[in-house]
Amino acid sequence: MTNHWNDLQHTDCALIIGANPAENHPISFRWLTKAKENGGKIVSVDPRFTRTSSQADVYAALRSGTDIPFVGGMINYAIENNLIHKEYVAKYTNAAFIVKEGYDFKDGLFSGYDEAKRAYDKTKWGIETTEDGKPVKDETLEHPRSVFQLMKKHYSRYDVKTVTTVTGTPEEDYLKVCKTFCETGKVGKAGTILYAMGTTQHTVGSQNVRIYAILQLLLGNIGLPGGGINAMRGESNVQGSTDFGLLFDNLTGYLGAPKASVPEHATLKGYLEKETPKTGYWSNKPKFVVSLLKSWYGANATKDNEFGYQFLPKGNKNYSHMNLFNAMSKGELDGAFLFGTNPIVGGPNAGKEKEALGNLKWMVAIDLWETETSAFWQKEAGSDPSKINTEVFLLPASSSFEKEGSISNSSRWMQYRWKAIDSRGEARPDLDIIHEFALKLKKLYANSPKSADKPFLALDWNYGNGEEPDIDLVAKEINGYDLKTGKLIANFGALLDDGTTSCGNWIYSGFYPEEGKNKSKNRDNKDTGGEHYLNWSYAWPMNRRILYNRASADASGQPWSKEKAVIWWDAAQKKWVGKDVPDFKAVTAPTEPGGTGAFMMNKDGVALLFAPTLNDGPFPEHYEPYESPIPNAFSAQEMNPATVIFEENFNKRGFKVDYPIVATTYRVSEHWQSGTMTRNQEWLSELAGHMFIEMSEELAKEIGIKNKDKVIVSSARGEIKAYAMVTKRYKPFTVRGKKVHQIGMPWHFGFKGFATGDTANRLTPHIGDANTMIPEYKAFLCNVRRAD
Amino acid sequence: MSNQQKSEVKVRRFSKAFVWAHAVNAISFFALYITALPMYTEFFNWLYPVLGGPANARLLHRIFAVVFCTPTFIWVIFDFKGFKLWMKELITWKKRDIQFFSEFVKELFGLNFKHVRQTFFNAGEKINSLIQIFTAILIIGSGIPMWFHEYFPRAVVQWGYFLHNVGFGLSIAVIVGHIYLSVVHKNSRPGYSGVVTGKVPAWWAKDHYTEWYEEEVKKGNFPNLDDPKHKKNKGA
Amino acid sequence: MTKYVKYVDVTKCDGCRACMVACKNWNDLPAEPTEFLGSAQSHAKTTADTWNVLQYIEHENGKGNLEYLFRHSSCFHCTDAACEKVCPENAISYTKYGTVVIDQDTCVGCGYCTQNCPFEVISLKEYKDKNGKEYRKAHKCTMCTDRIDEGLQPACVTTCHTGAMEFGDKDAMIQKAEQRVKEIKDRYPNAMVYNPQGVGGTHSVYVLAEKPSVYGLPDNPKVPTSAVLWKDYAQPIGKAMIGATTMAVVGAFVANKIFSKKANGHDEDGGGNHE
Amino acid sequence: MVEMNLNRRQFLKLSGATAATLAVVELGFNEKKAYAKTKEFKIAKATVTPTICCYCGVGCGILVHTKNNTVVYTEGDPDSPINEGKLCSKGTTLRQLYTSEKRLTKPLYRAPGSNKWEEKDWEWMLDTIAKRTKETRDNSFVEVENGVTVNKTEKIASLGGAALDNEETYLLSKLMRGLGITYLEHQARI
Repeated sequence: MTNHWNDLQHTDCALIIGANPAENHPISFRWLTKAKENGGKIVSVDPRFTRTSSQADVYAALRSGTDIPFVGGMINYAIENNLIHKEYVAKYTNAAFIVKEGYDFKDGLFSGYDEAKRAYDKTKWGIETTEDGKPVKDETLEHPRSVFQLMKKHYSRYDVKTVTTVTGTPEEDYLKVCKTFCETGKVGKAGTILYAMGTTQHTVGSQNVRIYAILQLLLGNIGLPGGGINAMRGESNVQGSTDFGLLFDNLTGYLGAPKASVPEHATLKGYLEKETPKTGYWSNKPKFVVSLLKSWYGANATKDNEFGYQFLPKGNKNYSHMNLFNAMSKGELDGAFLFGTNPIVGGPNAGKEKEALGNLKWMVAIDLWETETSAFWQKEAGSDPSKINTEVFLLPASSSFEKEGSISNSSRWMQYRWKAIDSRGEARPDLDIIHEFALKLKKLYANSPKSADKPFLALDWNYGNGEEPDIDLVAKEINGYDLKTGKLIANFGALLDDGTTSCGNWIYSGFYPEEGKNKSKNRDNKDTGGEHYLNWSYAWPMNRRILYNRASADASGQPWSKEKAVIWWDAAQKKWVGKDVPDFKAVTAPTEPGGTGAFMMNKDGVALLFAPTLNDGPFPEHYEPYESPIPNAFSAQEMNPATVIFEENFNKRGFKVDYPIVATTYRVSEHWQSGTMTRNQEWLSELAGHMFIEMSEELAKEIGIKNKDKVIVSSARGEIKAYAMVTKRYKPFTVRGKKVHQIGMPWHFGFKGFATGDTANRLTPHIGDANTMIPEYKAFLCNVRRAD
Repeated sequence: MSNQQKSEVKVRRFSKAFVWAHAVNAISFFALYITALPMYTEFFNWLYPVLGGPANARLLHRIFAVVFCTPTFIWVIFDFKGFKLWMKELITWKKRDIQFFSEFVKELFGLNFKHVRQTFFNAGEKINSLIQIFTAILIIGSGIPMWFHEYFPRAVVQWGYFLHNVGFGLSIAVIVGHIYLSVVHKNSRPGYSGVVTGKVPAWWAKDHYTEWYEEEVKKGNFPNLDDPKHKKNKGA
Repeated sequence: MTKYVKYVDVTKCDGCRACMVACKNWNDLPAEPTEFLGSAQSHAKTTADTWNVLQYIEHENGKGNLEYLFRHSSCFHCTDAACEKVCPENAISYTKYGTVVIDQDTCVGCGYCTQNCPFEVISLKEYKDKNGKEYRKAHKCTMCTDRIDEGLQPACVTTCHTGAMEFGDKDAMIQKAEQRVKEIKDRYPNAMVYNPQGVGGTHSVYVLAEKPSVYGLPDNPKVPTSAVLWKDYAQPIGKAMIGATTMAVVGAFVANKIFSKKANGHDEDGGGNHE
Repeated sequence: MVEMNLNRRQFLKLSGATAATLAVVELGFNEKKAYAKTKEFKIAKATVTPTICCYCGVGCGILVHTKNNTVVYTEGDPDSPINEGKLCSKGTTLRQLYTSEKRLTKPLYRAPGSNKWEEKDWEWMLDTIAKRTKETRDNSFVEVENGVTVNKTEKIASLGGAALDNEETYLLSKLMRGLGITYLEHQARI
């Protein structure tokens, strides 16, 4: 989230798309309800009329997988009706940049496409630069090769008619959405876009988010209170765990993991040169990388050994979730650790993922419960135990209040949890488990002369002498030290690339600036202005609550409007002041070079309308899902041309003839993710105890199903049984003149716990976004019949 | 003037079946009464522990409720004739029945009265029977939806409570009188043996149910008390 | 003593059901097996172990637009409570706050309250004592009277995040409800305050988006006439009748003694001068 | 830890009393024990500890009331500006995370081909896991690939961690990368 939960109350219009916060992030509705009381509007866009829709002023249905046409049409509407915030666009985005000749877009393909590789040559999407490397600009936005003109042209194809025939949205509803939301383009108004997995879990997931961002930038909504683009995180610390590098491609703090496939990465020097931009805040990257290496390898990280850079593993491919299971199914993996995760309920094509687990020699599951995954070898799972040779270790873990530590919410607020009670039974905190496991390994490897063991032996592991690690030492290591003085470092601004500072995660640096001052423990809830509560917890980076808040002021440093003021330049004090920590160098005057670079993390200090960095094109373009009931109306490219397609046997593809119904998955309020945490509790199981399929009355009638009947839903991957929930809240779509039905189902269920049911992910495909490889759970084809 | 002398001759007034039916009716009624009493008025809450707690009281009440439904069947099955006679009597009303009441009040309070000629049942008993039949129907009829409320509309159940209560109030009032007359009041006391053994003193039967008695005499079933050999102490 | 009202604005409710579990959590109520009801709703109505149930209603309004309506349903805490009236044990009583509570020690599980509540919110639960003997108790929402005693609001209100529920001074809450109905009339033309006078007003006052019948609520609930006749007439009259008959019998007994003395020498059998 | 205690004391001062004081202000009265009660007030004498909800990313504050070594109640933390004492259904039931009979209380081991779990002690479990890890790592470790130092093993995967604390994710990331593991993923991807 660029903004934060409390800030939602300041919005003039919240566009909720690809999310259902009333059900999945209920407390957000405390602030959205406040926004409504303040006169704000809520717009809900969803294939299904949800509880969020019930609270909305405007509701519009769209067929799953059509966000880009929907929002692309809004961009076109805003431009055509002159509703954009032109000055903001000209100053704070790359709209004025001139795209190099050679960029082209034809019939769904951008220039530089290599069909064999299913990949683009992104250099074909370059920006014209001056001799000193600065981008060439036309702030009138008139240049035909300016980003703005190219974008305008690109989205001129997304007219209301075409859009609504693709999305299936009634035109009247669509125009209401356009009108209501685009009003926030006015100065003094701010609109926010709230999204979640309904947006990202598509083959075009990243571009879905991109197109929201483009709309928000055009309307001048980023950096403002009540504005921004806000991804609502589904897990309590999925923000933190991502920040801390639990994805194959990122070390902590979004520092890219070195790759064997990039020749420059062979050395630290090469890696830093390749990955560090000349301008923008990321130009400080070497300081962060070296400080991280110092945290990890301590005294073993020296200037002479590239600060231990070579100890880091270098991969040569994409190791993301689906690839991981694909490799597992081929028997390429021997062991696996699962920390509180349940992929055979939560993973795509879960039936295949379950089978893949049987190829492991050993598996360690650390959890509060016996999950479907840790029990994959049991009869209940449909397995024959005698044929599965996987050794399974199941370790009981403590719950969140049986231990202490911090987590980071969607707003990036790092909040501390104190220990309320000793762990249940023999359960232990994950921290203790990881620590003791590390110590045991250290012992096993101790004094090994093998060079292969050197990287592990070099790993600095000093968290106290007891079996239980001293969590405070971990926290301090994350914040970082000035190694010359041994004192905690004030913040990442003080980090250096010469090995004299350490920092476990640079974006968090500053939360523990001196002994005894762990700011994640801050509990002063007085409003410090603008409902930002700066003394409650700590928000990375630098305790900032609204990212890009420099953009809330105009180029001269004054707020665009009084109503939406956040920070401003105080000429007398010669610094930026206001209600939030400035997302800017506090003393850089607007008139100084870079004084208007509101998006300082980016190379040129501007936000990217045209993003030559993504794998599937600089502008979001509509492609149909992997499984779609209808040909693409915008081009001859049916699906995202840059998406990796897995081999057929692991991932069968379904077609309209056999599977004419669009399906999507979602969550219910009472269950959480794969359901292990909630289906093992009686009260929540009581509230939502049954797996169901939601369908329209029209579809039910067509296939002869009554409410509460048992039905079988099948896809090319498998089939499941569930209750039919026949509802008025689903309506068939008219797409390109044809009736298209959609159904929806929760994906929480499995065979363990109090509330059990079939697993929706047995139906979902192993196909993902072209950039992130997030699976396309939200739009696939299926069929429904009565279960007899 | 001793009763002993009077009781010498006994005649059969009720069949065994009736005696049983009456006993079952009486016992179950009182059992029902006692098991419900603590709910009817808090004054009797001390009965709960006696009855083994509310749940037990409820259980007993239900057992006796079933028992309470049986007397009619006992009578009908084992003494249909008697039952038929009763039914017939209940629908036969004559002038003398009305006369009965004015005399009855006098009798009740021990004043001078004269016996009005009555058939097998006197008018008082007939009224008693009628009210008891009525209240039994009321109580049973309302008790069923109270017990099996899940099969009845709520309104029926709700009215059931009311009717059960009304039936109960009425019946207890009548029964208090009935018992008084049968076991306490000196004039009717002699007839008490009728519901225990089925037999009553002949002289008493003759006084109270003259018409019936004479008919039985005619049939040759009963001794003629006016016959001198029987007339010993009678008269003033 | 100030009376309190739980104000429920269903138009602000987003159906999260925190109220349902907050109730269970505070009152230590166990979960019960639930059947699939064809909607998100978990229980058809309140039960002895589930004192409030969130209703989910799909309703097409007059304009043919779909409304997805929610309602937190639980005890209304009537000013004239049928349950209180019919309870034979006086186990149900009004507190000084206006709430209606069942004293679990006194309750005998007769079920009269469950059958007479116009809102059908009371239920019996069967228990087994340590000897394995079964017994029953009637249960319903207590409005967390134990919490009110300590200066806390009911658990359901405390947890409600949208402000759909508030707890406070009766008059203020009723006023708030009336004001709120005015505000939402545009969106919900049938909106109304539900504070039925047939039961003397309630201590859970609702702002409804639609007519009561849409929520399965009675338009004009009242203490059942049968209960009034029963408790206000039949029972007192019945008691009086028992009294009267008993008095008559006692009178008769005494009179007999007196008259039999006076008439000493007379034929005890009464007038022998018959015929 | 002194600091934690300080913190907790501060918390109690700020909000332990709060629940009561707040409500008193709201209701306008503070009649203590107006009438005799048969039961002790449920959360009387309980220890109150603030935590953050373990479910979605909103980050609501929750108070955990513990007494007699169990969790007797959980409710929204009125001090948290995020939720101001309010919670959804999941947050409200946090208590059952502790009390659920389904909680794992002992380490369990399933031998190859077996159809059942066996209880094992921690020591054995961690020792065995460490052994397996070493074996697999040692058998599969690649130091150099095409002339580039890569120091990796592609035979071990680590999945999950979105529900762990920051400190835990940090150590997990550090340990797994320290071992050379490249298949390192968690729920953010799915």
